[in-house]
Amino acid sequence: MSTVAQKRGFLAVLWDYLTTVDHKKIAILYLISGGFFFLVGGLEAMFIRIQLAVPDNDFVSAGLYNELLTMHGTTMIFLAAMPLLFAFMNAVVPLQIGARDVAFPFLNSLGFWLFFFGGVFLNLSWFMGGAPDAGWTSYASLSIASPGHGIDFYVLGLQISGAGTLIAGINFLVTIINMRAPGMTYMRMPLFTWSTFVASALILFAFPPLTVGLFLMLFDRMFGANFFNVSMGGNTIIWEHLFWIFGHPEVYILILPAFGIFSDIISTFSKKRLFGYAAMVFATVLIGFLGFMVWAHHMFTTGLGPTANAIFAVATMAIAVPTGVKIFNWLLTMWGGSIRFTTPMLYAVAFIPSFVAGGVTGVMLASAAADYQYHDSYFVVAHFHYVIIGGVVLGLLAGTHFYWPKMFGTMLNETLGKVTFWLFLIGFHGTFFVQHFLGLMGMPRRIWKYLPGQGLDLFNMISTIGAFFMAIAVLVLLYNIVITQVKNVRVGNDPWGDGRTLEWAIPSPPPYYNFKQLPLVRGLDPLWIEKMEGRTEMTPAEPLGDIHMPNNSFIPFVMSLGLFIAAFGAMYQIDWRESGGEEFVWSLPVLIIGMLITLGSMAVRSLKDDHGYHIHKEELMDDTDKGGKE
Amino acid sequence: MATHESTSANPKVNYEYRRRKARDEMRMQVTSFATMIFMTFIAFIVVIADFDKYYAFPVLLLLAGAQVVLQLYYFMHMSHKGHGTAALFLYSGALIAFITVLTFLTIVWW
Amino acid sequence: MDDMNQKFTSRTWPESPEKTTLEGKNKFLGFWLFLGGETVLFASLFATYLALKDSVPSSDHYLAADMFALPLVFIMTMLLLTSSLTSVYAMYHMKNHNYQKMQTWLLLTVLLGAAFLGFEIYEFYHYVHDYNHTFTSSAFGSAFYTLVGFHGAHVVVGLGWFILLLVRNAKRGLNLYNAPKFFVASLYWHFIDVVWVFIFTVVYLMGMVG
Amino acid sequence: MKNGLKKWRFLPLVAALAFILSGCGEPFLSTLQPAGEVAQKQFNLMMLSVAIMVLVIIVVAIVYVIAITKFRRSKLGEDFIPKQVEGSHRLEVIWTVIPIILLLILAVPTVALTFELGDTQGMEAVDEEGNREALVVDVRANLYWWEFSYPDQGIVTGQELVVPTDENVYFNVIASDVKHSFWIPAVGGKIDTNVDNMNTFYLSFDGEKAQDADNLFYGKCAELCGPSHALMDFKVKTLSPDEFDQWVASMQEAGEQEEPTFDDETVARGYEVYQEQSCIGCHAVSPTQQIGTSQGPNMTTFGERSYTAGILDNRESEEVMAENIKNWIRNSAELKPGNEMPVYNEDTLSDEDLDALTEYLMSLKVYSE
Ligand code: HEA
Ligand code: HEA
Ligand code: HEC
Ligand code: CUA
Ligand SMILES: [Cu+2]
Repeated sequence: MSTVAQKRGFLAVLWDYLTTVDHKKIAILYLISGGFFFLVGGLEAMFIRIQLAVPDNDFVSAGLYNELLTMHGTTMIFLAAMPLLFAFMNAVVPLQIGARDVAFPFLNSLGFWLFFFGGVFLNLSWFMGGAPDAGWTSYASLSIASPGHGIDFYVLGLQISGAGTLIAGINFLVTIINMRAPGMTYMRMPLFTWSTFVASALILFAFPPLTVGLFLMLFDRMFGANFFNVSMGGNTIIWEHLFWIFGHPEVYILILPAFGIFSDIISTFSKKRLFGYAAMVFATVLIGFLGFMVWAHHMFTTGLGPTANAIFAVATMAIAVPTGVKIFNWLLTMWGGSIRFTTPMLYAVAFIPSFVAGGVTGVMLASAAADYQYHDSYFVVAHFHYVIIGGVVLGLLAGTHFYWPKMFGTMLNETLGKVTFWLFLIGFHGTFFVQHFLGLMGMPRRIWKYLPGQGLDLFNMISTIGAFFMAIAVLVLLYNIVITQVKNVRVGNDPWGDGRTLEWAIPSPPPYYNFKQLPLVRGLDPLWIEKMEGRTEMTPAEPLGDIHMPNNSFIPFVMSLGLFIAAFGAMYQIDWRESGGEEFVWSLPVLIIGMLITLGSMAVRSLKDDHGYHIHKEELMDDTDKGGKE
Repeated sequence: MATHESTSANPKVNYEYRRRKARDEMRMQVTSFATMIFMTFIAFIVVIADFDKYYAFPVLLLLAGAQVVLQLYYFMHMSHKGHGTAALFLYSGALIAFITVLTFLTIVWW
Repeated sequence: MDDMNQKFTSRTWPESPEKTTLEGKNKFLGFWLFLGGETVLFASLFATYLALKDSVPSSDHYLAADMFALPLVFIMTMLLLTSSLTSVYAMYHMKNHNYQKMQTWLLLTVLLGAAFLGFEIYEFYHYVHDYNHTFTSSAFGSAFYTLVGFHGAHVVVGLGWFILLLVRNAKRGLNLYNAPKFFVASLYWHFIDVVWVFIFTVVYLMGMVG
Repeated sequence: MKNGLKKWRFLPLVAALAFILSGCGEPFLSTLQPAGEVAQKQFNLMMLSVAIMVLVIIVVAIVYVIAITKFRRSKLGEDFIPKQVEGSHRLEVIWTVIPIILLLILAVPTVALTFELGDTQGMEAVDEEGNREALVVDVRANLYWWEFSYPDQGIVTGQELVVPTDENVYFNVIASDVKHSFWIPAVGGKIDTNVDNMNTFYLSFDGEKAQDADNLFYGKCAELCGPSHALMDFKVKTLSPDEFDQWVASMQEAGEQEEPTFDDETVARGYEVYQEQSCIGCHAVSPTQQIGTSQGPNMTTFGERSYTAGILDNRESEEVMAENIKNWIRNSAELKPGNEMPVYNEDTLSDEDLDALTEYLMSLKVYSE
């Protein structure tokens, strides 16, 4: 790894990215692949909306529709929203706490490649005999009955990418606990770091139940187990519980980091310290905690009985309180501030009412007896798109514009940014507001078509038109990205001028070692403190010294590739056994080879010492502000 | 970044003390091992003696809980300082574990 | 880098070698967090087992109380508990910078673990052959073998881990690079024991009671 | 919702909302036009919650609008440095306590109604002779069709549920293959039909409101169950209690009939085809068949069906109905992808036979003439 920036060939760059362990490059990998999957999921959503634009439509077939809807949900949640959040966590959190890297750079890379190969595997189902079609929740009776390999793709793909997510979660936790710069106490951490911390803790505890659930389904479908086979004593409700014990915390895994992004943006562009910082932190932790106590609100109609329903209903409602605390603290942060409506701030400002609308419908859903009506209707679809798009996606779009300069050293065009914003906002409300009414008017969700004469036609049409607005908005954003990178106008440390936290104290993008000298943190919003005292940079906490850096490694890629290969073997050994050993004879060898690749690369990793390398003091002294051009 | 967190300015003075402390601790470990074996015996005896399940279940669970505490605090050194975060996360996990098991015993039926 | 391979004597050896370097500290904490996650993983398996215990398609299937072999389980428990103690001894010697003794105790741990595994395999064989209780014969069977088997797989991983560490470091002696690795592996081993405590209590003992 | 004391403040708002929303949707389908006690109570709860939510939104909106209009940098100037306030204890308390109160106002009726709707004790009540007092219907969901059985009456119907108005009807629901969910939006919330076990709940059908819906409510499957989940509709026919008793009587009578006799030749031929093509193997024409033993909907009352296969509207005229039946028999695979009935094309079933079969099916009536 050279410290001198130079023009490198495409292959060299590619190799660099395939082997990188630098959190800033991994962030870019997450951003690109998450963004790609967002487009794929969005395209699937467009097919859904086109099919539902008019009654009795035959744009797609029934089976294809179910595949689209399943893949839309699964892709958006696991392969788009979460990785995009990871992109910003990777890009920003180490900088915000004044760290040179994450705790486990190697595992960071492994986490990414596992996610990536899991996602590719899942999406290959489209070309290999059909995608999963039992909904993103994949309820056991239907998913066990589903023919073909669709569900197998779901199970194996999520298993692989889920492992990556778990690794990423642990990595962030340790990073935040152990790698903070001198003076960066817990109660001085920016809210995005805090929410990353809590979301990572949720990942740590929520993904194991999903792993177990997926294993049970894998064993049932691939190895003849009977967990969900009622005639053999199985029980399908187990899947529902395991899925939702994971599934509910999952939605907070999505929303908390978005809350964090908004907290930082709102305080930045209001030129004001976050109102009620301590309460915000406490609320974040409390939401995380309560998130584990409420999962059965997705199962009110399963027949758990009134006692369970009542308990879970009340527990669910409780989450409105800490969330409300956050909403009001944001409002009060703006109150008395000096608000500048940059594109990120526009998203933040639009987020507040949009999310409140989605949140309050959540509380309505929590009212168990009334949920008997809402459940599995478009009311629920409206609720969760309001919180997910009004919260998470607006957060991601805000983050994209806000952190773009820090990640790439260029500034997205503000005018185009605002065009994207308005188109998207209008489209979003247009699409999903009417869906509340569709649900109440008796339209179940996950329906391939509806017949005319049920009073559902008009609102569905409106909804589809709204979706097109969103699609155009996304295209404008893509255009914006392209022209920005082509023009390539470089920016300095603090391009927004209002930066308050550590990431804005170093070049954009930061040099690969981040901080030449670890900064001394003297309070919340450390850069702001320095600015108020007339400085533009942080005071260092240590003398200039050697910096220890990890080596790049290709092993994470190979390790994940091995699992990817093995997954094919695991899947086709079903056919091999069904054909009595006649066909698919390659399946078992492929399974074994894949596992050997993975285990082999693990062995290489543990047998070969990797102590990293040092950047010497002298080099650093020469390297004054060259980092920006890496 | 392999910075040393030197435990003492003068390792030689410290050395004897540390050795002794480690030995004492090892003795504790053996004691807790003996306790664990003893508790395992009781647990098996409770079952062989065929006690009523309303009596046996709480006793068995209590014994298991006690064993786990010994494992965690002595064998896994959770009693040492610097384990606060570890303990926090382990107990959070245990809480979620408890709720999971509880629900599966109550609202997964038939 | 140089720190990493620095030679120590038992006198210069730090008190908590597993947490002396930042790498070690990270590894140590990361691993504890991982164990927090594992707790939930096993809880999900236990919960599933409890929900499906004795859930069989017809009355000609054996139930838990009909077949569990307590003497076997007792021996297995003793083996695993003892292996926990031997690994504590190993860590005791690790902290005293006595590499040879550490190796010996770890080897003992591996042997005890392997013996445990042997008995477990025999036990499964016994249930399959004498009671027709298989992975696919009923939901009860699936849940039983999955829970106990997951634990067994952890034992296998633990053994492989110890062996790999022992082989790799056979001639190197202790340093700050490998000390955390040994320490973390032994934490893992204790955790396996913790899980087993619940397995013998909840699955076998409570299963026999009814 | 018996919390009159707490409710009164919201009453005007609730009433206004209810008025606006009840304009939405069709009376036979919409939850916003409740046609039964259960749906009505749920509707009231919904309106209470909407009122609370609107209140919350209004409060947020007021603070929000003031904040983003008053504190713009373009108004305050670039150099203005806002006071870096840390927070306010009093405000924190206010916005913690008020939401808690609002949630309690919602939680209490929620819990009460959850228990009320979960109470199916009424199912067990018996009169002096040990006969059950309430009507119980066993519902069995099958891939894309519904079977309804009246265990105490000993009769079965397919696709169309017939119920008396203005009394509680208790349901035992279960699924044969994969999980479905039983939902009659205008009459009350849904309950899942699990494969593992029986779920129970009750509904009641309001006689007056039913008239607005032509005495025919739409029922839906509300759980993804495969390609034709969207089309797994059923219909609910409401009768007054007296009519219902007559209906039961005629069904029971129909069950006692031996070999049918036919005046019409075509119908007689249709009957033969029905046997030859072994339609009878999947579709019984006796109403006393046991639930869960048949592979297709029971046909005893087919001539009275308002819809064919739950999706093709027969109500316009006899001709339309005949068309629907033929369409179904020829194209069932396209009409409901993935459904279990074989397709009968010209090779397996001639046009004449199809005509006869249709005549026969349309003649299957027990209650109306
Ligand atoms: C980012 C994702 C996200 C978020 C943040 C939420 C947040 C919430 N959700 Fe949502 N939810 C989903 C994603 C999300 N949800 C998804 C994807 C599904 C469907 C899954 C599927 O079936 O496919 C779902 C489904 C779902 C259901 C099941 C519905 C059903 O299937 O029948 C329920 C039921 O209780 C529910 C409730 C809630 C509640 C109470 C909140 C709360 O956290 C909201 C709290 C916020 C507020 C309340 C607003 C701000 C508060 C104030 C201004 C204070 C004052 C407010 C009051 C006094 C009310 N959600
Ligand atoms: C992060 C989560 C997320 C996001 C962002 C979205 C975004 C969108 N969703 Fe989402 N949706 C879910 C999560 C999400 N959804 C989930 C979990 C379900 C439940 C699934 C289930 O029931 O199992 C669901 C279900 C669901 C349904 C219900 C389907 C049904 O029940 O039958 C509908 C219907 O309108 C819908 C619509 C949309 C639309 C229009 C968008 C839009 O916002 C999308 C906007 C984006 C674009 C429009 C991209 C545009 C880009 C291009 C056009 C360029 C393409 C170019 C290339 C590929 C090169 N979604
Ligand atoms: C293998 C079993 C099978 C056979 C044989 C079969 N059907 Fe069906 N039939 C079904 C099933 C299952 C349905 C329900 C389809 C659905 O709605 O998903 C059905 C539905 C119908 C319906 C609509 C029912 C309603 O209640 O609205 C008609 C009419 C019908 N079948 C007629 C026939 C005729 C006529 C024949 C013989 C020529 C026949 N079926 C043979 C299984 C069968
Ligand atoms: Cu049956 Cu959906
Ligand atoms: Cu939820």
